[in-house]
Amino acid sequence: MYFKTRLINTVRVPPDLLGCELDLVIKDLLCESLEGRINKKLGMIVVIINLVEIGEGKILTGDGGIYYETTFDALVYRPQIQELVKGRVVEIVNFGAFVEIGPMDGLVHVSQISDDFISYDEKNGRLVCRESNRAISVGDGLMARIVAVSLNETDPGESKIGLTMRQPALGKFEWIEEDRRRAESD
Amino acid sequence: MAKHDTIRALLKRGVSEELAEKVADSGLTLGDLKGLTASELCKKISTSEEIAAEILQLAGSKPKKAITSETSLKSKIEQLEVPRSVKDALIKRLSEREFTPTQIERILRMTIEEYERIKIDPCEAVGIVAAQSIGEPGTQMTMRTFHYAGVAEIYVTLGLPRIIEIVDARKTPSTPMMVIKLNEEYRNDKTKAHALASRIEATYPSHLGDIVTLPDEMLIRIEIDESAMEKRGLGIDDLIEKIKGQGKFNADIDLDEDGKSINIRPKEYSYRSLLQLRGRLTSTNPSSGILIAGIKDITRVVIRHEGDEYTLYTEGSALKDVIRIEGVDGARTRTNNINEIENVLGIEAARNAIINEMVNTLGEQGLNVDIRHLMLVADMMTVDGEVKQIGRHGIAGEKASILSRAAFEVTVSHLLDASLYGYVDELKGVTENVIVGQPIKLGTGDVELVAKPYGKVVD
Amino acid sequence: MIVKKVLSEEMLTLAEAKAILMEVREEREGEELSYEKRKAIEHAELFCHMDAARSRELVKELETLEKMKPELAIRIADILPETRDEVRAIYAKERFTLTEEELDAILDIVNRYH
Amino acid sequence: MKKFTKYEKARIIGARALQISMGAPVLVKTDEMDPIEIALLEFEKGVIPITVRRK
Repeated sequence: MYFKTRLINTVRVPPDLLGCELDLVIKDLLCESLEGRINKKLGMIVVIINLVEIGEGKILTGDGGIYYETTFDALVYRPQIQELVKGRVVEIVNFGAFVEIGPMDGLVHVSQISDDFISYDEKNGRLVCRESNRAISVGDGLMARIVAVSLNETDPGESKIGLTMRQPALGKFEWIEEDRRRAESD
Repeated sequence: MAKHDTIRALLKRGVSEELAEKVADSGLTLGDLKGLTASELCKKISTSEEIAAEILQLAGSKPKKAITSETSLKSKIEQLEVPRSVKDALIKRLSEREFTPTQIERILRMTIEEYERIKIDPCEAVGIVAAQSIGEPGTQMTMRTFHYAGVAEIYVTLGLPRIIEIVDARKTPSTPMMVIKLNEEYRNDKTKAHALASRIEATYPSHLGDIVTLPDEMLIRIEIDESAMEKRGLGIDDLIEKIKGQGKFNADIDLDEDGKSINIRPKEYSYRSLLQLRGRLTSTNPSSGILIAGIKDITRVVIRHEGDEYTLYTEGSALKDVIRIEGVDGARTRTNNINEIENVLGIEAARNAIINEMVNTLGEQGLNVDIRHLMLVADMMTVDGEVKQIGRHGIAGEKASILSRAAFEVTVSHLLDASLYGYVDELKGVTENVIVGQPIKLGTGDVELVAKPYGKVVD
Repeated sequence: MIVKKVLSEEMLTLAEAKAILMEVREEREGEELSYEKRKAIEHAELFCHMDAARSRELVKELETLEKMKPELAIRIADILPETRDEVRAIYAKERFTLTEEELDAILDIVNRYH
Repeated sequence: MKKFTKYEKARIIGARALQISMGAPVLVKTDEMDPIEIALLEFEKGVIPITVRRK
């Protein structure tokens, strides 16, 4: 889920940037230092929206830079357990499918795709259900629920989000559509 | 004093120095001149009539230069933000010669500027500077004690031990002494001074005669020394009464037949009590001896004739009692026992006493330490209203910071307590910041810089 | 904590987030966007077809229902459920269950915003 | 120009010299090379973008 958060952070403006427009410099520095970064409580800082207030520039002994305490708004994405999300498959591997659920990717483990047995069709890069012959491949849209979240602050790429589709109303949109049509016909 | 004012007033009105003096000597003031005629004046100060007329004419006129009147000048000086001493100097100097208002204005402005320039900047490390300024001369000090300002018999601790004594705020100095000034009545009268001295100096039986023990007759006889009694203005009956009153011996005391000695026979027939009695009679220490006259703690009084008055110097100090004695000028009497000064005259007096004692002690050794260092020490010792020791039981021990107290002394126990009770150190002082490796809050360390918006390039 | 202090936060619908992302993309078309931002924009474009204001209206209206929480209203606005199952899936974690009528009430509101 | 204590002057000129030495744009026309000299010049001109906050 996306949040708009108001944050405070101290920004160090290096001396060589002192001449230029202060708030532009600070915004760039903030973007550089925070965007893409992850924090366990906050989630992932996707983008710095705007600066709200820049405090007094403090100068410390032995450091040429100037420290500004700035208040700013940021767009933050925070995956929450049990959250229902829509996503698109970006990669199929033998142990499951990687699904893009916003700025981050989640993994639907092969055991969580559907109830019957799944096999990995390497040639066409698909995962196929044995009985229902339903398949899932890159680009498919689907609905899933987040069952596990482990954010890694040091390396955002390492963050792991577990998804499942083995619950009612979850799965590929087509599957959902088919089940609905079949339910109406009975 | 009045003559001086008249001369000055006349000078200001342009009367010549010599004439002004003549007028003043004749006892005339500016006011009288205004009422006199030239002829009367010339007779009084025996000058020609014209000169007298001229003086009168000048006396009547307003002073030549449009000098700001005395009062407004004083009030202007008073408003200045400078110490008292500077103000007094200004008033004195500015009234000596005439100045035009603009000159005065410039003088005052320059004084202020100079004062601001000289003033110590905030964040100056005055503590360490004062410590060095007192400590270093300390190493130059000779350790011996010697006469006090020329008074032959009085020995008083001087030099470094005295400084340490003052700073340690000891209850009684190792050599307490007093300088007792006398009031008008007693000041120039030798005999009265002596009488007063005897009333102050603690006298014991041994001073008034020799004490003879006669074991076979089981009694102790005091053979009175007439002149000693005479000098102290004491009668034999006073002596007997005092021995009875003070001593409280269970012995019968009576006058010998020849009326010149006193026999004391202990009731209990034992040598031990005889010996004990003898001990009490002969002792001169304040606690056990029998005080006949004078004040308990004043062991010796020396009378000196200084300048135009007699002054008493004493070994031992009892400010509270001495001041009460009739004939003593309490205002000018001093003691070197700072603790007594604190109790009797209050903390501000104690503060001044500390300063003066240190100034004198250092001065005597020819060492010149700026008084502001000593004032800082005195202030620190007396700031809380009572005289506190500088060391770890006093000021150093009171500092809130745990680290600096631990670094100062008994490190382990301080740290142990701190961890036990979970004390917090806000790292305000110097020592703790050094320990944690941060810039100390002194000098450039206490400056908080703030960035201003960037300006344009100038020529 | 990579940030000194969090003053406040407010939940956004996907549409509102998309609006912000678009704005930022225009602002910064000079430099090339970083990986996460590009993914976020693509994902938002793919799954969100409503503009921010309407989505906020929908949330407001949903919040009038009882048994509704702000968080749930926003999820519903993001997912735009069409069947009762989907609504029930959204409420899966909640303690209380919804009756048929309540489910339909939600679906009606959502349909009006399709 | 506000009156500074000698400590404030030292810190201001020092901090400014450090900034100049780390590439901060100079606010006074001079061909002086030594950062401290430049900082001193700027101080005389009163253009140093640093001031003091007194408690």
